[in-house]
This record gives sequence, structure tokens and C-alpha cells, in this order.
Amino acid sequence: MRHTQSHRLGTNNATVTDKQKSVHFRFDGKEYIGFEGDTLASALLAHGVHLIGRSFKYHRPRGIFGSGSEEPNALIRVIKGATAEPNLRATQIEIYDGLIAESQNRFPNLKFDLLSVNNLFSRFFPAGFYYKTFMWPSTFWMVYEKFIRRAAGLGKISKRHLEQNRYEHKYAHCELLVVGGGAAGLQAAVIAAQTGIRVIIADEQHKFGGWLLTDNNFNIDERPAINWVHDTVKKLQSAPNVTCLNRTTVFAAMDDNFTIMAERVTEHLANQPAHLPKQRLWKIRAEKVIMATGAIERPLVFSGNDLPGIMLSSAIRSYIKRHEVLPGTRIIVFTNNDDAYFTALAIYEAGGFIRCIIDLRKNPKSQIITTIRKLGIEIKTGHAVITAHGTRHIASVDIAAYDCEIQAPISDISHMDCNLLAVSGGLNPVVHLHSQRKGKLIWDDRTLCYRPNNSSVQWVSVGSANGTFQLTKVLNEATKTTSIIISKIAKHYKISKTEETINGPKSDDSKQNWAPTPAWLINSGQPHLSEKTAFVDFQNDSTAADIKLAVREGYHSVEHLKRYTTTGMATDQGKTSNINAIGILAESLNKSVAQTGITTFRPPYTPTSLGLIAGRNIGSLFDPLRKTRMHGWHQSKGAKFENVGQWIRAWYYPQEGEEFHQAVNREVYATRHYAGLIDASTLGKIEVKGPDAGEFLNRVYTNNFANLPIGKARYGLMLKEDGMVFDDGVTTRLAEDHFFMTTTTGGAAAVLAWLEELLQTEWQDLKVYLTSVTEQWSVASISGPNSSAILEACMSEDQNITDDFPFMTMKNTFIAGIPSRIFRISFTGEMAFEINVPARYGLALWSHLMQVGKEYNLTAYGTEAMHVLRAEKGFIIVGQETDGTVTPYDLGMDWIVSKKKSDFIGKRALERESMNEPQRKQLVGLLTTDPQKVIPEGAHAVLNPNQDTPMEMLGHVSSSYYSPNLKHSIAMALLKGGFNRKGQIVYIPMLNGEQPIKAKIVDPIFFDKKGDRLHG
Amino acid sequence: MAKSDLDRGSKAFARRSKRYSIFSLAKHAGNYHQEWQQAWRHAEPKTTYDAVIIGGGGHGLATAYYLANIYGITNIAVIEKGWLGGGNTGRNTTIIRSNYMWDESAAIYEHALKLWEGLSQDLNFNVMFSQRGVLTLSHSEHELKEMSRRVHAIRLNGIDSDILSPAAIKKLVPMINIDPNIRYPVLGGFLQKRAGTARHDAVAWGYARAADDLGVDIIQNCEVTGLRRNGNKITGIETTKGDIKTRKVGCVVAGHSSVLADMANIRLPIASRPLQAIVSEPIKPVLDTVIMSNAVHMYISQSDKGEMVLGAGVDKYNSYAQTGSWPVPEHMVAAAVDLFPFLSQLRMLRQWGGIVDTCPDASPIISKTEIKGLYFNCGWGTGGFKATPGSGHVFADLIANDRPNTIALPYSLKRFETGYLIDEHGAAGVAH
Amino acid sequence: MLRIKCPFCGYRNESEFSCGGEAHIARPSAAVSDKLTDSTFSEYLFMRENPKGVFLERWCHTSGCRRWFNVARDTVTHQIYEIYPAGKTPKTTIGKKAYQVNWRRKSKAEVASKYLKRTPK
Amino acid sequence: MDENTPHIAFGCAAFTDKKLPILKKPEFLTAPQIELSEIPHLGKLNIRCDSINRDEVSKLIQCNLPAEPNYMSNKAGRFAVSLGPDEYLLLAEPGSESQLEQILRSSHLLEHISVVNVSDAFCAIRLSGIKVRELLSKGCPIDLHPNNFYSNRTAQCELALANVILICLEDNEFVCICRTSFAEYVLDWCIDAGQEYGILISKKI
Repeated sequence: MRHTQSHRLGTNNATVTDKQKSVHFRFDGKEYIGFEGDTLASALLAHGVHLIGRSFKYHRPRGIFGSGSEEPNALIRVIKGATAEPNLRATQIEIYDGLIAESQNRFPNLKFDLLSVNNLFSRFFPAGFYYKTFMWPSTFWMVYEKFIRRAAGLGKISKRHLEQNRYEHKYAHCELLVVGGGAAGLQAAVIAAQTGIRVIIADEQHKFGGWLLTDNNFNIDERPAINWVHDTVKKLQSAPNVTCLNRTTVFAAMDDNFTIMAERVTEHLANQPAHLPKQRLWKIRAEKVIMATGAIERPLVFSGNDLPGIMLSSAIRSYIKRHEVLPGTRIIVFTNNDDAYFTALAIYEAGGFIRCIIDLRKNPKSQIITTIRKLGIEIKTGHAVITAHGTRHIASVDIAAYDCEIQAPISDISHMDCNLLAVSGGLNPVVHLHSQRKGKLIWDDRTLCYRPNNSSVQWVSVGSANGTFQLTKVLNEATKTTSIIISKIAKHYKISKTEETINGPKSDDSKQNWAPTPAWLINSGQPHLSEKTAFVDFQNDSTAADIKLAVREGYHSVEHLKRYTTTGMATDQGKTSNINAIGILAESLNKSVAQTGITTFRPPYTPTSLGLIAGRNIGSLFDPLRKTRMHGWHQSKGAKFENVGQWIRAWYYPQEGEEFHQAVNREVYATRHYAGLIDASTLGKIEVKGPDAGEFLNRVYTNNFANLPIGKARYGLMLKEDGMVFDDGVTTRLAEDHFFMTTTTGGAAAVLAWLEELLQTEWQDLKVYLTSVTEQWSVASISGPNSSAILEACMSEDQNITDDFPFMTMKNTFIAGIPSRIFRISFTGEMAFEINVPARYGLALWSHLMQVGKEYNLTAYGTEAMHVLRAEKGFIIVGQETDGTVTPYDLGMDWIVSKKKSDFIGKRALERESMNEPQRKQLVGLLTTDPQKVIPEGAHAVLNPNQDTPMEMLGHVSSSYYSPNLKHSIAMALLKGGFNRKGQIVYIPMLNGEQPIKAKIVDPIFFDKKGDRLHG
Repeated sequence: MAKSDLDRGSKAFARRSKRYSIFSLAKHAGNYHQEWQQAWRHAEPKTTYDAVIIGGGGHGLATAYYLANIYGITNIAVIEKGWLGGGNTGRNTTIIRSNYMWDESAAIYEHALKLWEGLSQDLNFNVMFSQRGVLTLSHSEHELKEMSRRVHAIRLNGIDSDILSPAAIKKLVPMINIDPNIRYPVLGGFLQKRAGTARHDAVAWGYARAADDLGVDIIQNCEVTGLRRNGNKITGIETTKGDIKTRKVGCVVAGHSSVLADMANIRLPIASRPLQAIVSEPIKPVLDTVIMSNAVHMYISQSDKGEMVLGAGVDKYNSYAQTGSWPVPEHMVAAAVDLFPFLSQLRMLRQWGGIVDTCPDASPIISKTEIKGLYFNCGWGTGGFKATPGSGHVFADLIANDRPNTIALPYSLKRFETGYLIDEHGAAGVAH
Repeated sequence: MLRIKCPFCGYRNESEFSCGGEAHIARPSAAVSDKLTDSTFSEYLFMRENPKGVFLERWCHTSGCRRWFNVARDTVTHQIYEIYPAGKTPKTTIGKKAYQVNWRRKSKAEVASKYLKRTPK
Repeated sequence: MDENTPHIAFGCAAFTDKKLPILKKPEFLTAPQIELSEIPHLGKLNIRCDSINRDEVSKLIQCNLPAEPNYMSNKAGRFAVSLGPDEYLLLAEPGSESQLEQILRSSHLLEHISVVNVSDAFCAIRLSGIKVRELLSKGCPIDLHPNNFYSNRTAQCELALANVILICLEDNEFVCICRTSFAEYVLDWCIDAGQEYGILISKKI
């Protein structure tokens, strides 16, 4: 094996990594070996690999910096088959056999990256430089932009990618959701679990325990903390009322504790079982939420602080304890607080060599410091690292005595070499979820961090997420808070035991005086030199110089700062940078951090897969597709379909070698000369029942229905309250108190909803029941001269169907033995019958009619032919002749607007100033001078086609077809003052540069004006 | 009228020393950028102004800039309760286009688009107006007809627009899925080449800097608490930084219009709703055009930084919370992944919401009110950003002359009485 | 995602409901509205209360029992203070206040239609 | 004339091109943990009546209309599901619906109640097996915990993108009622979501 794990310790008590099982993986083409439980980061560090990426703007070399989701630098690309996931964190990827990972944002390779020349010119790219230039010549931005876009962007996606993975969604309900499986979270969950309520506990990492996996040398109740973790987790996992989810990130906290989390189910496995999802999205409704999300260490800001080999102190400790990896040999620790001393101890115990500890505090005292001193490790108090040196890795640091008050070095600089620098700038509680819920944050001047105000009844933060860092205090807080919450919901959930426990288990954690000293920016002698290499946001390359420039230019609001310098806007959302940036901003403005404020955190806590969010709601499951019972028949006859809302309808039935228009013309011609059959099942159908049904319909239709005789049908027009046409259809009176209403296909749902709304909110005094029966009935509508003959041939009793069956009436009878409701109504202008049968018989009826109809030349026709047929008669289609801006008057349908009725929906609005204005757009017919020329639908008519743009437009063509019966192109249009323009010539300019089409404005009824054909 | 005034260009930055340029950048680099001046003064309110603009977003700052630059009214204050551009200016998805169906809409959005085309130079601030084209998709026969109607109207209005076949769309947008068998297949689309995106923050900052240079006072962290009137005339405003006398008040406070209207006891036909957007992590360029689809309620573009920017329609209930409801982003992502399968490799980086003021006819209000000297510019719904320069200019014109010009006229409050609405619902769908 | 307590079905996710906007807008029937000016009528047709704070609005449990009801909800915190039947006025102090301060209580259109409600059909 | 029985399956003609039975399960499973089938031609009546008439109607249909929301009462193979304050869905043995409809129509109550035959408007799907709750929880936002949703509990709610009436018969046995034109969607969704547990779509009932 070429690459030995030079930095792996010999000992055998890693809390996470299992040295028994080795794992092979590749990084940038090289083969490496790690152990099960390693992250890509720990495994690479074990080989001494630090350099792992190039930075966003200056392409500076960057190394592994943290140990979890806070990692700003180690973004890599994982390749699996045709899929490549960019921008994943090496600190979170669990390695598996065959893992292939690549570094990003470098060309040609990591060690030598051409764009790193940006670094040399960094001086010319200060924050927001692009706002100040690239403006000349004015047309050139698109050119500049091309290069800027290429330089920007982090990872690359695979363009061949085709999603192979499954993503599941799952709803879950619980009384208590615990976010975070560290000391606080585990203790909270265990307390709650005893009461029998449903508890869900989720942790981002693949092992529960949080920082106890790292600080495992503490004792809890006289036992090693790690044992306490194991026992507690066992307890929880065995409890039937507890769901333990590791590898699960709670990324969004929303209204009323609707909490969303992403579970990584199989992506850490070498071969993923086909039946299991890659990830699972949990949508949880929790009665209460405990946020035990822990804290994240922040770095110190000084010149050269972004060099590979400089790492968070807590991260180094984690690599040692969890993975037994010591990422350096000559080590310096730089801190402003106690926590780093535990790292020093860990390094010492791991046999590492500590050059010295550099502590910004003048004379810090605590047990751990004494312990370290006893070990003979040098501690330089009141000192600071001023600059770090190195090319692709840290080689040495400049050190000087430093005064945090005056913020300047107060001694000569001394030089010290090293290959690992541990930095610790204090802890930031993870308040993201609290902030997502609009919870307020309080700045704590003693612990130097923002913590939640914990004022909500729905959720609460505990432990280090709440700014409580001492283990015993954490355990007590978790215990107390949890028992209080439970006692609050006890009644509601009949909880057995609810005595308030105050104290949790004892620990010997000795972080007594947690009081870091404030030092947001370590100043060198010459700020203008040092600040532009003192990095605040590593990933976005924003520096102390950038922040000060922003302040100089007046971007004082913390939001302006963030947006102008892009600090905190990278893929780590500023987990390590935000507070330092605010600190530096506050200092430059001579304000306190509290006065400066903080930006609100947005979901998600960590980047969340779009594939996961989409889940299975893609492809055919993106939206239900609704089919009629006759769909199978249409398909078998090779019909072409069109989508109408969620419905799919037969559009036309092309025969051997027929084009669209040929097929449609044939269907139209056949229907007029013989007979045609259309599947009208999708029409909305509503049963209107009750003593006030007539009155109700009177109020919702423009015309009168109260006086409709039983057994008779009537066409009705519905308006919205603004007087605009909303829907239309035929409604039939089945009994005194019983109507059968039909609506348009697209309008069905909206109409039912609208009518229900009126009944329930406006006219509660009306006794009317509405029931949708759209799908109860299959509808076959037969029209044409032969239609009655065909029906008779289907009727058992031998009688002339047209006898005692006048136009606009209905009959209950049997067709081919099928109980049917037949309506003698017509949308084609021919004698027609709309046959409704219980849906189960739909296909049977249809097939039978087609069978019997053969000898009568019965032709199945689709929606397109239907459109042509009704257009020949000048019948409107709501949604085609109307668009929410058209009144009945505009359609020339004054006859349907009752003058007698005291009231109907839309009546008053029709009387407004604009409604009867003569220049409104009104429905007219158009006949082209060239009978063969069909105007494209949607085209606009003008009087003078040669005018300049913007042209004076009269209006648009709403319907336009070739009429095979008239052997002439026909069209309907909505034109300004159309009614008074009958006879005028208009021109319709073409998009494709062809000559404008010339047409005459006519009456919109083109065929059988008298309507004789209705009666055969 | 308007345009010719505008053609005279900007009077801002007469003093070269303050101008931005590649040379100034180099010069300042020489002394480590220590000498840059403030982009705008952090002014404290004076007791009296000729006009006060309430709202320091893009529209408000633009109004102030044009008042100063074209109408010579420089004794103006812009009052902002938070930070400049902190409302929808800094939260929108930066789409700019003028391909609207109704003449009235085409007029104002095209007026705006023409201004966008020279804005960086006018303001001497690079707003990164990127004319990468906006493509609107059609997924059904019905939508194809609607598209035809729109494109015909747009073209006769003298605005560029082309209908594209699925094949042509695939050529323009290689990553799109045009499989005819998906639930909402791509049957066609129309492209406005001059449309595109811009850097939203830069628009606020650019206008602020230019207006400031012309003498406009920009006052942040100052909340308006009341409007002072004498009978039917505006006499001033009350703020958290004291009272201010003025005869003209222009309200441009998207997301809070009704709140201000209440102070004046005026009724608006407005509902404030959340509008959500998300961005993915930044990746190398894969999408050079803005894509919109009304049928699946989703639009998407790739920012210069590399993030995929997604948006959808408004949420269904009134809210001032600047957060939205989860089903909306969940649906928009599903729609996006369906049209662009590569997206499932990416991850959502940020989700946020803005507050949009929606009108019954999905068109804005640029209007005088029954109170003399009080003007409202609001109700832009989801479409405000693209109109910023045009809106600012016609509103400045209205305030300066106390009468609407031909572009602003149709957008009067009166239309809700008379019924002369400009109904962009049918036409616009997702109206971004 | 709000959690809304449907008076019939109980607690459900917001996604199962549709929102009908401002509640308590009395519809002036033609008999009344004929006497109203276009301007007054537009108060009914288009003008809407849009408070930053407690809002009385109508919701319908579309995916459930399809019943309409009224809600008193804060538009900033999204907290729901009261859920009460359609056609009734709020009972809680917060709800009552929101009902009273609404400018519409003084609107001619509403006053007129109130009068009509009492007149027999 | 016969009902076109092959086309009744899941209420949708298009479903005929899906060959039944369908079995999807991970290799390691010997048997599917979910079984799904249609209850064809189940009689369904939509009854609207206010509380005053509830008892009388209950007598006529020999099955109590539940007074409580989200509950179902059943008697001799008849199930009455509460849909709203004044709305119920009566499930009855196939074929009996028209007779029941007649009984109610001819009763003196008729002017106060509404009874509509919706047997063909809705499709009844039976789901059973130890993983049914797991399956449903992938698309159904309500709390399906056995303590909350047990025998005779019902809910009108979302199942993924469809609206359904969910009925709990036994601990691991549910009936899902949806509009027929949504049946194919519900089915495809179940097949896809059920793979994780193994799912069998069978004709038998």
C-alpha cells in the first residue's frame, strides 16, 4: 500500500472508528485506506492529507478545518455512476469501499491551480469590486459576465446524470421532538421516554453522543461519559415509544412545530439495497420541541489564518478521540478560552508534541490550565499569533505579546515553526432552528455568544445550544426543562408519572470559568497588509479588510455587510464566520456586538438534497392524470389526446395516414351529414337538491331557473361578483326541489367550491344540498341527422325517440338495457342526445353505440371537431371566448341576462361605468377574404396593418378554424366596439413576416342561422 | 415626454473624483482602498422637505433619484424603517422582462426595460443587468393558444418575442427535459431575448448612491408612525426620528402599503401575501436562460455566483411574517426536478420569503389619492423588481406634476370603482 | 405549515385548507347595491382589510369536510386566537376587537346590506 | 347488458393495461407485507341530512348515522361514515344501493334530506398488512398511530396528491375511498411507495 496511515495512532480506544474493518476509497484518483467509522476527512488526515480544495475567489489552497457540518473548506465532489454530487463536506461523508471523491474549483489540479493568480491580484478585487467596473462599453457586460460566471460556482454536476435513487417522504407525529443526541439531548429524551409519550430524537451524526464522543475522559455518575452514552442510547432504542434517528439532520423548523428533517438512509453504504431510499424526508408535527443542537467553535482571525494545517482546536480533539488521528507533529495551540487546553491535553495523551500554548488572556486560572502546566507544556499568556506563514501548508507563525484592550502587539515578534495550529475563538450556540422560528437572540457579554431567549411555549433550547457549557449544568438543565415541559402537557396525554426531577447525573467536567476574552481581529503592525489575508469567511474569501472597506463605504447594517462582502452567504451559511464578522463590524463602528445585531438564519440548517425534497412527486406521480371510462377505447383507436386541467381527453382520431386537419375535417363533416359521437364524461355534474334549489339557481345564474318546468333543461350563464363570465352549462329540473347541473370540464371543481361557499357563508338561510356526481355518470353525446335512428336501433321498445321528446328536455329510459338519463340538448346545432349512464356502463354503452352506429356512418369525434362544430354555430367556450374580463354583453348574450330578477351574482357590477362602454371588446365573427386562409388563434386585428409599433389593436382572434361544411375559414374575435363594426374590413398581421390576413367582420353565427337542423 | 427627459442622462457624479471606474479601482488599490468614500451619507432628517418618499427599496430610491435628476427637486428625504433594499428588493429572484399581454402593462414594463438597458451607466454603479433571455414554457394545447395570443400582442406593441419549438428550446437550454411523455411535456415556449436578470442589492445601492450625490437625504432605521394632514392636504409625517414637514408624500412600501394607507384612512384593494424562493449551492454554469412555467408554477435561473434560483407563486393566506409554508417550495422543487432532472444532484442552500402586495387584477397602483399631496405606488404583486426604473420614473413624474402621465394613468385607484381593470391573471400566471 | 383545527375534523395541516380572505363582508343584494355609488360598491367588491396583526378570515377544509369557518389569526406571528362558525362573529376579546376596528363596520355597503338581511325574501 | 367488468378495476378503463396481480418486493422478503385490492361495485350513497332527521334515516337504512365526526358505524355489512356536520357516506353491499335510495326517496323525509347514488363516482380500495400504516404515513399527514386511528375511525384527508376517505377496519386493515378518476394515481402511488415493504395488488377480494 503506497499510502500509509502515517498520522493514525497506535492505540485502540477510538469512540467512533473501528480499526478492525478497513475501507478502500479514492481521492483525486489516488487509492487510500481508512477504517469503518472514518469520515473522508479523518481518513485523509490519517494519511497526512490536509490540502483538499481551492477557495472561491482567490483560489487559495485550503485544508480540512473543522470536523462536522460547520466545515467551510473541505468541499468535495462524490461520484457514483452517472451521478456526481458537488459541494459535499469531507467532514460529513462516511467512507465506504469504492468511494470516489474529487477536489473542486481547481485547474488543472489541487497543488497547481492556474486561477490562483487571482491571489496575486487580490488587491484589485476588494469586496464589491464588480459593482465599480465592467460598465464600459455599456453593451459589454454580457461578455464580462461569461468569464465571471465561469470563474464563479463551486462544484460541477454530471450532465449525463439520471436519478437512480429513491427518495421517500414520511409524516410523523410526536409529543416531544428532541433535536440533537449529545449530552443534553440524550438526557432530555430519557426523561421524557419514561412517561410513555411519543419521543423522536434525531442526531446529525452517525453515532449518538455529540461532544461526549470527543470529551470521553469525563465521568458521568462516576462512570466514563462514553459508557453513559451507550447505556442511555440502549435505553432509548429499546423503548417502544421512542424513535431514535441517527444520520438525521433537522434542517427546518416551521409554524406550530412543523419540523422537517433529512435522514441519510443508505448513502453511506457501498452497495445500497434497491428497496431502500437513499434519503428519507421526515415531516414531523411535534407538540413540543427541545433544541439540544450544541455549539460550534469559532476560529480566531489573523493574517494567514486560512492556511492548510490550521484547524479548529475542537476539531483536532475530535479527530484524536473519535478516529485516533493526530493531524500534526509539531503543534501550536492558539486560544482565548479554556476549551483549547482540553485539546492540548488530548494531544499530549496521544503522544503529540506541543510547541506551546498561546493564550490571549493575561493571566487565566483554572484547574485544566494547572493540569497542563504540571505536564510541563509551555503556556504564553497575553500573547497572540500575529501571522501564519507557509505556501500550501502552515510552516511557522509569528508570535508577540498582545494587548486585547488596545488591540495591538506590544512586543517584538518572535518566530516559531510548526505543522499544525489549533485555533479556538470561543463557542457559538447553534441557534439556527430557534432563529428560523423567529425566536429572539440575546448577546451574552460574559460567554461572548448569542443565545436563545427561550420565550416560546412551543419549543425550548437546552445545553450548549442555550449557552450552558459545563456538563453537570447541561445535564441538570436538560432534566429540569424536560420535566417542566412534560408536566405542562401531562393532562392532555394522561401521562403516568410527572414529578419534577431537578438534577440530572453528576459529571466531573471542570470547565468552570467559561469566559473567553474578546478578540475579533488580531491586528498586526500594518493592518493594510495583514487584514487582506485575515480571513473571516473562508469559503467566500471575505477578509477583515473587506469588512472594513464595507464599513468605510457606508454598508453599516449587518445585512448590507453580509450582502456587500458575501460574508456568511457560502454553503456553510457562516457557521464559523458570522459572529467574527459581526464582532469586527461592531469594533469598526465603535458599537457593541449587541447593538450591531445579527442576520436571521434561514432554512435549511445544512444544504438539503433537491432530489429528496421532490421525493416521488415527479414523473407520472407529479400530478394525477384523470381518465374517463372510455379512455381505453379511445386509445385502442389510436386517438390523439389533449390535457384539459387534470383530465386527458380524446383530441382527434387520425385514421391511416391522416394529418391533424384531415382527421378533424372528416369528423366534423361526418357529424353534420351522418352522426358523430363524443365522450363528454368530463363535464362537471352537480346534484342540486332542496326546497330552495330553484331560488338558489336564480341567484347564481344570470337567467331564470325558478320557473323551469320539471323535466326541462335550460342553458345558464354564471358570473362572478365582478360581472365577468365564470362558467356555463345546461341545468335540468328533475323534480320540484331537484336540479341536475352541468359545468365546463375545467370549471367543475371551481363551480362546486363557489356554490358551496355561497351557501355556507352568504346564504345560510337557503335549504340546498350540493353533491358532485361528475364521475358517477359516463356521458356519450351523439349528434347529427342519423342520431335518432341510431338511438332507436338501441332502444328495446320499438318507438320513435323524437316523439314526445322535444328539444331541451330529458328522459329516463334504457339504452341497450343500460339505465340511462338522456338529455335532448345540442352543442353542435344538430339534433343531438346526451346519454348519461352510471359510469360502470360507460365503456359498454360507448362500444355498443359505435357497433350499432356502423351502418349509419357514426363517427367518433374529439374535442377539436367539437370546437369546430360549435364555432360554426357561434357557440362560445368559456375559457376560450372568455378570459375573466368578458361580460355577457360583450358576448352579445344580453338575452340571457334577466332584467326581471331582483338579484343574481354579478348584477350590480354589470351596471358600473365601464361595463356598457361602447368601445369594450365585443364578440364578432370574421370571414377571411381568402376562404382557404385560416387565421392563427390568438392573432390580433388592426385597421391599418402599415402603422408603426406600438400598433393600435382592436382585439384578438379567440377561435379560428376551417369549416369543411362551409368550405370556408371561420373565426371569432373580441374586438373593440365590435358590434358596430359589422361589415368593416380588418387586417391580421402575421408573426412569420407573411402578408397580413384580410377579413370582414360579420355576425358570429356561420351555419344554419335559423337553427332548423336541431329538429332533424 | 418621459423618455426624452431621460435621454439627457444622469446629472449625478459631475465630480469625477467620486466616479467608479477601472481606473478609480486601480488608484484606490494603490493605497489599499483606504480612501473610498461612503456610497451614501447616513443622513439625519431635516425639519422640512419639498417631498418625502416613504420606503427605501428600489422603487422608492428610484423615485427620489428621478425627482432629483429629471425634475430638479433635490430637497427630498427617503425614509426607510430598516435598511435600504431590505424589503422585496433584496428578496426577489431578479427576473426582468416586458413581455406582457395588455397594452397598459407592455407600456410600463417596456419603459422600465429600456431604462434598465442604460442603468449601470446612468447610476455609475454596475447593476449587472444580464440580458440572457426569459423563456416561458407551454405544456398544453390551451397554453399554446394563450401563448400565441400573448406573443401577437407583444410583437404588435413593438416588443421582441419569439415562439420556439421544443427542438429549438432543447438547443437553447440543453439541460431541459423535452420528453413528450412526462406529465407536463414541453410543447413550446416563447423567448424575450432582451429580458434577463440583474443584481438586486446593487439596484438599491446604485440608486441610493446616485440620489445621494444629487442631494437626496437617505434616512435609514427611521419608521413612519403617522401622516399629518390639514383637512384634505398632507402637511407632513411623524417618524421615530421626529416630525417632518412636507407637502408631498410618496408611499412606496411594498409589503406595508395597507399599514400606511390605514394611517391616512384610505382603503386599498390589497392583500399582503408571502412569496417564496430558494437557491441551491453554487455550481459551474449549466443554465444560461431564465425559464418560467405557469402550468407547473415554477421558474428557474442560475445566478452569476452559480446558484440555481427557484421561485413559484404566492402562498394562499395573508402574512407579514416573511416566511412561507413548506408545501410551496416542495412543489416548486418537484416541478423543477421534473423539467431539469440534473437538479436532483444539487442541494437547497437557502429558503426565504418576501411579502408581496397583490391587487385583484394582478396589476399595480400608481395613483393620487383623495388626500392632496399623498401618492401611492404599490400592489406590484410578484412583478415589482423588473419595473423598478420605470415605476420610479413615472411615480416621480406623478409627484412632480401632480398628474399621471400616459403610462401611469391606467394604474389609478379609480379603476376599482369604474371597472377599467388591467387583468393580468389570465395572461400572467406566475407573474414574475 | 400552520396547524388549523377544523371545527368538524379536528387538527389538520394547512395544506388541506383553502383560505377565503377577509371574513364578515356582507354582500349587498342588488336591491340595496342599486342605490350604492360605484365607489361604495367597490368597497364590497375589491377593497380589503389587510391588517398587520389580528385578521378575521375565512377558511374552508377543502380536502376534508368541505365546510367553511372563520379564523382570528395574527398575520405576523401566525398564531390562531379563535376559530368560530361562518356567519357568526368572534367571541374572544382579541377577536371582538379586530371585528370592531375594521373600517368596514362603517362602510355604507355593509350597513345597507345589514338592513336588507332583515327584510324578508 | 353487462357491466364492463374488466374495466371496473380501480375505476379506470386505462387500468386494464396493467396486468393483475402485481407483486413488488425486495428479494429478501418471502411474502409482501402489504396487500391491496379493490372492493368492486360497493354500494355508496351520499346522504345529506341535519341532526333532527338522523335517527329516522338511521332506522330506514338499518344502520346508525354516526353522530360523532371522524367515526364510522357499521351494522350487518353496512357502514355509515360521517363526512360533515350534515353529510354521510353509506357503504352497502353491491347492488343494494338503488333499493336503499328508493326507500329514502319514497320516505316523507325526502324534502329535508338529499340522497345521491355515488357508487360509481368513488372507488373503494382495501389495504391490509403489517406495514399499511407505514405505507400510508408516506403520503397522509394525519396521525395514524393506533391510539389515534383505530377500528371504526375515519378521516377525509390527503393521500399524497389525492383526496381520500380513510377508514380503519382492523388494526392492520384499511379501506381507502377516492374519486374513480384518481384511483389509478392512488394505485400507482401505492405500488411505488409499497416496494420498500413488498406489496401485492390482487383482483381477489
